[in-house]
Amino acid sequence: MGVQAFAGSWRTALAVSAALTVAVGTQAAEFTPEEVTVAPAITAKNRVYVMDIAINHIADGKLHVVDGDSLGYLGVIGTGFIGQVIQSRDRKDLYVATGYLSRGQRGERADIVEVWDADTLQFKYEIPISDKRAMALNYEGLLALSANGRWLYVQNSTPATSVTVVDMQNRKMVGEIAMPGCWAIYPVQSNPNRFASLCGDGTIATVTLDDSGNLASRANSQKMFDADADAWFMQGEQDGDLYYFVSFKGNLAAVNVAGDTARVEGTWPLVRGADTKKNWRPGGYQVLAIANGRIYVPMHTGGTEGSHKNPANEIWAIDLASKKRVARLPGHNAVALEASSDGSKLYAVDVHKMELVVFDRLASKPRVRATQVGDIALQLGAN
Amino acid sequence: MGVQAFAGSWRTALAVSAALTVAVGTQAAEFTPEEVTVAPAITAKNRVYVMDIAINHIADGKLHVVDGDSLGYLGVIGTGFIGQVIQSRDRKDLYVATGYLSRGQRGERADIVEVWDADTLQFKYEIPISDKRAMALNYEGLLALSANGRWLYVQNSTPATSVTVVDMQNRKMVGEIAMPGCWAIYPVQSNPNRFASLCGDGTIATVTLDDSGNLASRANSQKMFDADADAWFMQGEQDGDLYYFVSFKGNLAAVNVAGDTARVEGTWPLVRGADTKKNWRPGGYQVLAIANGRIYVPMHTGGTEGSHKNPANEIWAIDLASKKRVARLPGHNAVALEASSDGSKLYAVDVHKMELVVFDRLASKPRVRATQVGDIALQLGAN
Amino acid sequence: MRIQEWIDRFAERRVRDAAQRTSRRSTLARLGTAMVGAAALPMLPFDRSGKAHAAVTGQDDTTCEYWRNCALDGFLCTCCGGSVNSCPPGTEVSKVTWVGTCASPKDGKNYLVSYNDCCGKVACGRCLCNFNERERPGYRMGVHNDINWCMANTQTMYHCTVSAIVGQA
Amino acid sequence: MRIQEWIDRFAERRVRDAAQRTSRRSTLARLGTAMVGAAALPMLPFDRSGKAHAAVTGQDDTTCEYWRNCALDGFLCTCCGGSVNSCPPGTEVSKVTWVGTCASPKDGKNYLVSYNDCCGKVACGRCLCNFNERERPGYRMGVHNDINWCMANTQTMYHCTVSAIVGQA
Repeated sequence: MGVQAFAGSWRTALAVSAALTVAVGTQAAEFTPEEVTVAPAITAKNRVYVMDIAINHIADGKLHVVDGDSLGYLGVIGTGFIGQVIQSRDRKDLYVATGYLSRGQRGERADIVEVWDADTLQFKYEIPISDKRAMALNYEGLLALSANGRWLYVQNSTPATSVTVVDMQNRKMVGEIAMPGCWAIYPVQSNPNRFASLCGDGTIATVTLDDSGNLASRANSQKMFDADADAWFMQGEQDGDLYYFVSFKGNLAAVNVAGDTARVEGTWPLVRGADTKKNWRPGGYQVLAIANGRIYVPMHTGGTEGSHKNPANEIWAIDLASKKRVARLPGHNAVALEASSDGSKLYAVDVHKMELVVFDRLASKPRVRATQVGDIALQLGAN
Repeated sequence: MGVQAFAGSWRTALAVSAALTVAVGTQAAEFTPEEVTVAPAITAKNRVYVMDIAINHIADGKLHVVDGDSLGYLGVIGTGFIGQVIQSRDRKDLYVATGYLSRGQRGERADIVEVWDADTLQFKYEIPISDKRAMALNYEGLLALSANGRWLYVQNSTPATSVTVVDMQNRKMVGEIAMPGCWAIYPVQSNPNRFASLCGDGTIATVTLDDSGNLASRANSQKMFDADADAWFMQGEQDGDLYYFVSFKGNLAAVNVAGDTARVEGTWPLVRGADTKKNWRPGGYQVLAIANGRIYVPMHTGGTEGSHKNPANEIWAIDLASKKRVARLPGHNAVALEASSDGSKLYAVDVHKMELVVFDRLASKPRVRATQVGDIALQLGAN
Repeated sequence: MRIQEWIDRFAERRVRDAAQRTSRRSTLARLGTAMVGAAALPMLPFDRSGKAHAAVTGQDDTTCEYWRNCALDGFLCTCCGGSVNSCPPGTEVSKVTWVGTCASPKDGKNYLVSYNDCCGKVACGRCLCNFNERERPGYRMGVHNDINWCMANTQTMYHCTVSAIVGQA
Repeated sequence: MRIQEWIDRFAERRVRDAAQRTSRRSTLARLGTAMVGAAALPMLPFDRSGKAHAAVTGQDDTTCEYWRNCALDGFLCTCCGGSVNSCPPGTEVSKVTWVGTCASPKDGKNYLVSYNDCCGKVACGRCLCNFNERERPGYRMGVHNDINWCMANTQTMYHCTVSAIVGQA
């Protein structure tokens, strides 16, 4: 090619910078120029991870990191084309399962798991995975980690459903488990090689891997719910080997997933007595959060078929021991709830204002603060 | 890898679709299902191309295509990471000069010229170009085409400035022309191997290529403007071998670029008499549009150093023959102006409402209509 | 055979379920509103003005309340250069779809609606709608709308969604 | 030699020009306002409420009116996890910059401000500002702000902009 340019490279540019500095130094010798640096690693104790699908620019999603105490914005990680995020077990890394097209809207698709440092927000490395990865809105159950942190499970859909197993110790994808008719991944706390999944026939599948990450066994529970009459939300809120699920009509279930097949340990309705008249129902995307023995649920009135993604008119707190409602918080149009790891705060997404809402001092009358963040956030995480 | 999935591929999915169609057909034999197709090629006579930098998702810019008559939305082309767009000379293709990073926010950079069909909005092919491509806001002069449609000129900045020459006949980049201190490309109508460029010392560079697209000669004009005292906006509005430029303080210049060196054919102030008291000045990004012998300029009051990107309080129409102002249109917060190719309409971007504003029937009292489009549009084109 | 098993579960159920539920349909209230424009807006069945509980019985196919949109989650192709059953220029039709069952305001009958995504172009960003009648989580994939249905195409980028009538329910 | 010629044009001029113009500076009105938030907002020196002509004399570095921002076009890093002279975590500092000359409200003196872009992360999308004092088109590249100054970095994605004091003018 007949390139006739002079060498306009970054070296030239650096030389320019140097020239500028010299000139400035000569002009004002008494002055000490500021240096431009990169901010140090994040040390905030309570961090909120706000997953932003950014649907108007769906190839360019973001994970916003916000200080749960000061509500200050701490940083961001781009999460690509409908990515999902989960923390490593030691909370030092963030795993992003996502994909990129070579030409933005077109071209070759590359699906990967990215590993980012949770404190410096620096990229560390990536692991190629199957491009069957489900490109779905942000839900916790679509990217899950075994209790020992070794197996990263990625939900697939082609639309046939399966789960990709990634070995995070050896940094490679090791297998794919067919999960016909089932969706989402619920790792078992007491067995790092086992996870559960909700199936459309109302059963729960329990899958056990061998130590290579391949399928060892699989069994389905008895029917637990009716996806037609009263479907379960797919969010399962974990408490050891228990997962709590809530149905569209507001029935809560505690499911033990430790054994070869899952079994229900108890169910009870959220809505009782006079409340039934106003048709209170749960609604949203991340509809359960446990803190200090209480489970929080975003509830709306006028519930009906199709209202299951409606934002909250109130957030209800249910005591898990007594199974009684113990608090009604203002709804703040919540569609996603998460508790801080120390249990002192409840985080919510106000989907009308697109604000992160923080409820402090949960026990007494809560102090509520909010900060605007992101385009469309439907999932929260807490460090 | 221990893949144990059944074959969940798109073939399966197609089979599902087939099964669904059969089932439906059996259920209701009298019913004819609708077929889902792709809309036919665009036939709208007057099309507006709205360049959207989408700065909050700057890797995901868009070219919106809007019907200038009905104001209906016709379609979109994604323009990647700070892309620039120009029409082919026959207006059948759209050339997009842009870049993509392999991992959205990081990874390998690939700069290309994409060719899209202007009627079907389908991608046709791409041509690799130098990654020195300037990643700048949308300005006409950053991507230009020779009068015969053969040479596509791409403005570079590293920040050293140069121009990449792409041979659109042979679909390859052929060279790079160093343009130190100069910016933007103004092709010469009467000489397809020649273009001009504005230089920071107030001169205009004239570059002539040989038939291979390499530099044949280069010459700079006498000083035409003072970039300190009264800089020229970089938009040059073309009228044959003439380009009109306007200065920050509102002085219009007609420059003939046909010869070995450019020469000014005339200058005159836009603001005269009583108007000078209110400090009317031009402002915006695409600040000149010619239609029916008139040149339109977005003007704001209270002009001062630094106000040169302010939106319009009024749009002034200047008769190019008499050099007199012949109309004052409402400003609509315009920062970009373009005329329809038939001269019957003036298009503007209202940057406060982010609307495309259409002024119909320019001669008499204009009918004004508007439609919301895009995130941040700073440049308009017309087919 | 596993593939056949899956087709059975998936395809037959979605038609059967849709048909079974239509009797309950007419008494249900419906939620949603149009969210036209380029600003980033939530993918939810309400606008920011507090308006809610609009019925999905409209006849203007460029609004969220258009009757066919009763289980549509996404950008309306009618606002993006397409039509109610055609994808905008330069995009391609998704090979797989989810389905809804919506009542026509004209004849009061229920129709099966196939929601095809249009694929291969940047997100349209206009007329974002979200209705969820009989929508279910991904364990009922055929009626799930929180996923990109361009997933089975070679070009997987999501652009907008059409709502074609494919049967009577 | 051409490289040297260009360095001369570019580097020396930007310092010289900036210094020459400071005497005119203090009498100039300044425009702009903070546009914080995630919604897509225009990169222009005014908000949508009609407010304009705010002076760039503020002392809150998380607002557009902060005095150092007199020629800044972009997202403030102070809103993105960084500070007035540090890039947010995980980004890198641009190797090249444009410059402004802004008057400090504290001592009334003029300072040369280096506007470094922070690079390698998605656009921050918060605190979009645009002031253009002594800004010029790309033929005066050293004072041009309509371009991505991550251009000379290996990682070219634009994230936000800092405003560091690098000299007295």
